[in-house]
Amino acid sequence: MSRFSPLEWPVIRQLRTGDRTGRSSAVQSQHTREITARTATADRVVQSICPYCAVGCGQKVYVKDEKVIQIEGDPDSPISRGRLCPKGSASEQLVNSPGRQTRVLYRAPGASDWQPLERETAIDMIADRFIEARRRGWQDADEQGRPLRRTMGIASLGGATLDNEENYLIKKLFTAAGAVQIENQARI
Amino acid sequence: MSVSPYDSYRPPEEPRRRRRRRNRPPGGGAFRRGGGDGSREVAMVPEPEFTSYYGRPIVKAPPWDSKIATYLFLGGLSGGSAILALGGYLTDRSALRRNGRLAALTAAGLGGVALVADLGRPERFLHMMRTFKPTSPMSMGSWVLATFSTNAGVAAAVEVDRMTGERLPLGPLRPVLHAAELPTSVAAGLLGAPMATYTAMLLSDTSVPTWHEMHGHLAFVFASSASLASGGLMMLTSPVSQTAPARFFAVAGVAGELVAMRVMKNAMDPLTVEPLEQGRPGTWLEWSERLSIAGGLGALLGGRRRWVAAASGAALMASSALTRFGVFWGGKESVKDPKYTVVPQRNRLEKRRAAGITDDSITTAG
Amino acid sequence: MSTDRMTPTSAFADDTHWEHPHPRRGFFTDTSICIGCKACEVACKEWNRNPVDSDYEILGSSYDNTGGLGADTWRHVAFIEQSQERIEEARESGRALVNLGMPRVGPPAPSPAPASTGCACGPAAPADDAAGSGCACSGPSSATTAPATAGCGSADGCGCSSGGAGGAAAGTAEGGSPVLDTPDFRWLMSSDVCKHCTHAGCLDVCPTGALFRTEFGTVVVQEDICNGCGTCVAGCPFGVIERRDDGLVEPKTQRGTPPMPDTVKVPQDGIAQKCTLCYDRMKEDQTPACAQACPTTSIKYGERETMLESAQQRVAQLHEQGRTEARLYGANPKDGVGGTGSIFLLLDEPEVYGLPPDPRVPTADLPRMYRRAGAAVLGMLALGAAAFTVGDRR
Amino acid sequence: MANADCIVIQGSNMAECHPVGFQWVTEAKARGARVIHVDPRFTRTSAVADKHLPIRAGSDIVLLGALINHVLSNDLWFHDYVLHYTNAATLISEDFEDAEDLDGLFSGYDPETGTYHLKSWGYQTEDEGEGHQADEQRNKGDEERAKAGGQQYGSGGAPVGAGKLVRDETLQHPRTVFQILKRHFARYTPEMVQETCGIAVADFEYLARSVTENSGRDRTTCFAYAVGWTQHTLGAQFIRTASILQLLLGNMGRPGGGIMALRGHATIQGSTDIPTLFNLLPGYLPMPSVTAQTFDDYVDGIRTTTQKGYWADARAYSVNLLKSWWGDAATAENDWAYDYIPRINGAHGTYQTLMAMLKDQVDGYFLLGQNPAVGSANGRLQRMGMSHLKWLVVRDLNMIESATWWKDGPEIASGELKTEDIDTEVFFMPAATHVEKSGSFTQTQRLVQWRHQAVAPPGEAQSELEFFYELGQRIRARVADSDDPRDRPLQDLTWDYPLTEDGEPDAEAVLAEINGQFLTGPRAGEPLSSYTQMTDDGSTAGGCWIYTGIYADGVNRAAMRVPGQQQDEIASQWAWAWPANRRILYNRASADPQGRPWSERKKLVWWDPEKKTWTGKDNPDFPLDREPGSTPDPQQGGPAALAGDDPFIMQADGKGWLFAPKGMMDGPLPTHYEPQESPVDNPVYAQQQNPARIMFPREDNLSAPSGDAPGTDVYPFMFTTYRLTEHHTAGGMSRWLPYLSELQPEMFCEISPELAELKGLEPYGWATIVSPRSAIEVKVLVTDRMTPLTVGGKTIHQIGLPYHWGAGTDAVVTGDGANDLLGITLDPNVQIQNFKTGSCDIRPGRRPQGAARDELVREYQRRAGLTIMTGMERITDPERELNEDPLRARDSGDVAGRSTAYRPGQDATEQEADK
Repeated sequence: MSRFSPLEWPVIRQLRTGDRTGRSSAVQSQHTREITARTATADRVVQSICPYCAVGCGQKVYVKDEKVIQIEGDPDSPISRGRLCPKGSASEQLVNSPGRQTRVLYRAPGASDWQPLERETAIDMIADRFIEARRRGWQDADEQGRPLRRTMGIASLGGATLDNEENYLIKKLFTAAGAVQIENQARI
Repeated sequence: MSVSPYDSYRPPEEPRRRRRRRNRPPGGGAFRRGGGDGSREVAMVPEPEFTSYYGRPIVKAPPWDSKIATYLFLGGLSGGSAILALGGYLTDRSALRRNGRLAALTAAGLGGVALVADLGRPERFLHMMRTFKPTSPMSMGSWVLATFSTNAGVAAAVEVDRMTGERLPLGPLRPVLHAAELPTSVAAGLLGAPMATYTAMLLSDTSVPTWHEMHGHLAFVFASSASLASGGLMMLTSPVSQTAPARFFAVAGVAGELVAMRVMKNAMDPLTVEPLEQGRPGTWLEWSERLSIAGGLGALLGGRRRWVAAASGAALMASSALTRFGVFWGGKESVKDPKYTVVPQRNRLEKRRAAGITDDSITTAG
Repeated sequence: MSTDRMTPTSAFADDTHWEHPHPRRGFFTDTSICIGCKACEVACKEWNRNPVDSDYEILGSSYDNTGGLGADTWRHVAFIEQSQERIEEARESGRALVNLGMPRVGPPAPSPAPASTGCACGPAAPADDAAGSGCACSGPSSATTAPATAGCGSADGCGCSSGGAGGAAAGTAEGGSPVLDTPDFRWLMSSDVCKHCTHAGCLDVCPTGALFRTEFGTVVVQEDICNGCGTCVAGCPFGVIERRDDGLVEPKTQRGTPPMPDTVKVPQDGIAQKCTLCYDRMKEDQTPACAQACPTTSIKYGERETMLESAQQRVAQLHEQGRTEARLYGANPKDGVGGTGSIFLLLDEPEVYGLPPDPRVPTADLPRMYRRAGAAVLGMLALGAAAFTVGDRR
Repeated sequence: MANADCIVIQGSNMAECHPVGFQWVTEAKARGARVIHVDPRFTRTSAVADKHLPIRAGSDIVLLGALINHVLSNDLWFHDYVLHYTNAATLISEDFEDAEDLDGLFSGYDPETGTYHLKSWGYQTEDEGEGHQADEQRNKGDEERAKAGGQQYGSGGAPVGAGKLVRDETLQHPRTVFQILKRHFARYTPEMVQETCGIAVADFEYLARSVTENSGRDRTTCFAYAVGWTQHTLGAQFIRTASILQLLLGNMGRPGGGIMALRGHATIQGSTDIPTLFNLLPGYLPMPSVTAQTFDDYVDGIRTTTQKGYWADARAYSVNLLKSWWGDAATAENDWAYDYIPRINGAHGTYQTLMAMLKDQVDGYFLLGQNPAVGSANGRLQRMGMSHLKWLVVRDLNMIESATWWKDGPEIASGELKTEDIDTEVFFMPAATHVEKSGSFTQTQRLVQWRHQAVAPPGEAQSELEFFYELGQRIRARVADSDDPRDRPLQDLTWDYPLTEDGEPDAEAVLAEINGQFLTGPRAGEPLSSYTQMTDDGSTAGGCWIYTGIYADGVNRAAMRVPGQQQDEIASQWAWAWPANRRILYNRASADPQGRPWSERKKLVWWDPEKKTWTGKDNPDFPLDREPGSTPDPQQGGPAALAGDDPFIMQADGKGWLFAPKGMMDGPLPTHYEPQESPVDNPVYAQQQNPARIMFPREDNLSAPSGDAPGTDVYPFMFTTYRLTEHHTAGGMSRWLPYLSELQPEMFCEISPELAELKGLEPYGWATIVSPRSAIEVKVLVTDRMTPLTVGGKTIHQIGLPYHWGAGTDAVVTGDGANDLLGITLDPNVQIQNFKTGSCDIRPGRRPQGAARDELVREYQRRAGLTIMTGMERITDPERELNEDPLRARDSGDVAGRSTAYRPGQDATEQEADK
């Protein structure tokens, strides 16, 4: 009602146009006329794959101002033909979830709560502990003297939601470090 | 639900954020309903059998509360008062005229405030004037209310000016205002009737089962109720010497309402009458009837005695308010149980099928 | 004021006036292939940024924990568990429908062509294809039994005449009898949505013009116009539209943590809300979010005429298989709301799904109300006149 | 799948867990296919299936075995297919004794270690004459492999003896696989199905009819399974049974046939191809064991040079991997840096690691997008294990229960643990979501699909790629100056990856390394385009041979996205499938022995006699120029040895295995055993449970007694755990999302009206479920979808429990975790735990809180008289089962693994020490 023009008053439009009962074009507001789908005004569309189950449904990720504004099924995918399950449909919320953590947190021994930590510091601390645990858990040979050259001080669990490339680096690094206790959801 | 011996050891739970979720009775499976929950008063009709979706309502009640019920009453009161004010004006009953005009404006004003306050977005109340929609009683009512209030306002302003000895700072407008007294009084009087009755359309042009079933007769009930309320108000406020027409108006209203209510209930699907006859709405309507008979008799027999007139007037106003509240809340009750939606619809469908009309069902085999 | 002007007649264009109207759009929700995954609910909420509609408690209605359609839930999946007895009844009531002189199909045809012929249609249909996949097969008998009143060109659209699908699923693949044994139990799932009625109660009673009929024949609330009077809520015969009474649109959590600062906030509290059939997407020629997501094409979207044809073919196919419980809801232009934009294929009586069995747009009775109200107005005025003439003498 | 004529979904709730995959079922059904769902519960899958058969959880082998019996005894098998494409005609060693003869055990069982000697299960070979096993040499690596589990063999299957195998094409010889199969499954009758599974004879006949009528030249039947099969102590054997049936019916390698695994994580396939698993290296190469001290030993353990098929080139694959990892430091002289790889000497799976944690043997633990406090069996033990760590790194999107157990876990509530006493340091590192990093996922049908990065991760979130790259940099920097030989592998590691504009390592460069490249020669630096280009002389390198070709010509094939609408149904231009972009494995079997399609309707690949090549809709999974009738000398080994009718090119004999001479740890043929906890005695054999299962007898991992043993009535009901459409595994990606949380907000159980009546449970009220491990509270859904079954004359009530909820405070919705109820018992082949069944009691009302909760559990344990020995017997009835000297094969040196499992006496004392 801010830019009120008498001619645009729907009552007048009712009389001017054929929409006498005021149930369609005569009552449409400027705002409504200008509605567009946010997918149509996105800066870019990126093709992706749903992160939930192993069907591998195609997703289209719409980005505006470097924010994900919509994720929906990719009709081009011969696997999913544009369809998504409820989880896949919720993946925009997964990305923009109100509960998502974006800070590195640290809990000291015996502490009752988290404290924030710089990411660089955290990785350094983890690297130090990695070296130390590797040393402490090192086994050169088994009881029969056969070489093992491994460490049992470090273990890892996870991977089925990670990328192949990530798993590759994880396996490569752990193996080179002599850590063997690496597992993922495939066995859970 | 607490059946474990350990339950008593549990600390009180943190209160979960509660959000009012309307229309959610405790459910238990898609049950076949065998009717009421047993606590109800005697049912008027044999309880129907049908399968509902977990007993959940099918239609939704409008998000209106007692403010709207109050408005129903005030609108009637206001419209009726305007008619009496016009009569008083034309027949030179100054107290009737004055009180009628003031009552018409005050009631319309308060009613308008109640209406706006009930909006989800009160700041957008002017949007009501955005369009003129004959299909929408709310739209038509808004136009009626707006025009009526304007006219009643002018008439009341003249009255106030007169009461204050023309001391209002009106300047050159005073002659204009006073010249407008006749046309605005007539307009307000004539619009008073639609003002009092359009709310019947507002209620019955809905899918609320009980309200919709009333659509043939509710206007008469509301018009009568408005008559007896405004008559009652005048009996209460004006000297008996001037209130003979008001008493007539009120007594006729009482008679009209008694008849209209009977006729209306008979015309409705029996099941949809049920919410009007049980629970609080039932009590209210019962008392409404008692009060209106008492008030009517009082007006008829003792209307010339001041205190009887005043008491009868008050009774009549209370009766009218109870009528509106009863009808309003009775309708709101009727959406809570899906049977009020389903059974009348099935009945009418069966009736049409029995009459050989089989091509207008929403459910088709192909 | 004649009925015709008060409420639109069967010709849809009657309550609309557009310079450039589009063919009417609609849904066909085939509940017989719904798997109850609720992708539609989530996709809808995500697209429209609707708030969560829940106290995070089990509602006590099988797997349904959102209860029903409302201001925040525009697609709702119903779950109904039924015993054998009830299935028999549904089959019987469906048969009764067939036997009425209504739009109908013939009795189950004897098993048609051998199943091995395969079916040429369906498989490659993309998700946004109006007809969807797999539903376009119908037996040879459907052409002759297409509904007479429904206005569908009965012969066209039946591109595929193989009955293989029907025969194989019903009895044995090799021409067995289509007589079905009734399962002990079934679990119905159905995704409900705004019906986008031909005669829309909400639209008719809206005083501000916030609700309007779009150029696509759908019914949409304009969020900048609605003042939340709530009349439409009572106007809807299906209980779809509702006033949103709380807050902004970002999904709530119980933890009270502030929402992500970048979440778009659209102040839509206090106004009426319902399915828009994704008006914004439709403008860009995109499929509505729910139909786009639906994994099994239980929700199909397209021009309403096409939807109607699909629906009729599908119900004919099911009837051929002996599944007489199948019926359409909203396909009949002569019903109380003039037919719906969203057509459903149901497997039991509508009220089982929480749908009204004989909905009627309230404004259908508006002429009568006007007449009665007019009489009451005149009566009241006459009474007033009498009061000051006759009544005065007393 | 859309091409199938009959689809049997068993052990999977496909419509719920894979709704989008289910569209193909819907489509097949619309085309006329029959869909049958076999599951303990009537689920959303059952709702749209043609028929639902309720089955007792864990009895699947009996049902499938009965189908096999039905097919064999009614001569319904696909003769041409079985004869040519399977090992039906092959003769088995005469030492072999079947479970039929030993009442539940196969020959070669060692009751002391609980493992089998595999020797007697071998093929009989011609050169060494009857009565001898094939090639002792090949068996050397078996011991460790047995310990590590059969999954090591991956897609390759196990090596079998080379040499000419003895076949009897008439299938009449009593020691042919066919006859053994016939005898083995004779016991599995429809009546046995009724007795064991609770499925009526008429229903079984319906299933049998549907499957057999829809198999053959013209028609195919497809089986779909998921964790309902794998998460059992018999998991791998369930799948084997279905494979046998599908081979007999000729449904393998053909359109609309096969056995479809439905997996629950985006790249759970990828994470075994390029494994984060203890026993595998990329490409299903086994992790070297302590016995394989030299590279030659290692390679010989994988293959024989004379075996048929592509595994024969395992040496080249291994060299390429080592070259990729250690580059120039890997030379022929140092065995390609083989010694840089640590050795395993047993199972080091997550549950063994857990036991090590509890003994304070593990200092540091990385949790990468995994929530074991909720998602792993015996949740309490998981949390207790973590409290023994020195440090824990949790990388996730949300503050999952595995990151907060030290402050809001159930053990804090019960007082078992006190926050201030827990010395574990916890690092929570926010992870990047799938749209915040580039990379590839491998979906369940081996299709590798690339995701492009859409936005940068918010705040301090980062991808695993970046994190591990940086961690690697810093670790390497810390050991850079070391002269300790143990640091050499880190020093020599190839760890230089180009960075993107944002400073993250370039995932595509990692993919290129996985794909491999020429190191020397004229094409040096060029990407490999096929694993056949890999050499064992160090001139090529490639990180995962099965993925070679994904980066052929320097093009990221995983990112190929020609819209599906513009392609045929195989859609080979969408992403890339390993191996060699092949969409249906073993598709040679879709043509008859002469190379013609079995039928027009089911045509996929065929031999083009004009052009002398294999061709078709899919990329043929066979040497392209191998004529159908050719019979090369098997001694050649490798792909060259494949005969024209050896479609199963990864198996050592080119045939589909009806009988598995190698590779399975618990029997060459599937055999029904009861689950670890069962209300009935095994109706089929005297042996109650899988004798080779892996157990962890501990005070905090007790088992309920089975069958008629005393105490069974304390835990009279069975529970089975499962997922819902609305949530994702342990909830880390769903319980934090309001839209998903509202759809299934509370932990519940599903029970039949009969059980509700029996126990006085109120619909939608609370109930407490007590198992020997824990007690949890749930809301009660009373539904006809749960049916009590009559098994062994008893009425068996099953309780369904979704497992998505966990106790914490951060998620939108929380609840008790179903996995807390489970004990840990593992399948010996793949070390996957039994998730699907357990014994419990159910009672009305909420559970007690705090210490009283443990007291309730202990009260039940006392009443049932549980000890750590309960249910831990390996041999149920030694007198009936071990009718001969059990150790007779012991001297052969061919011992199948000594697992970390329980051995009487020894671990019991360890157990004491633990307390």
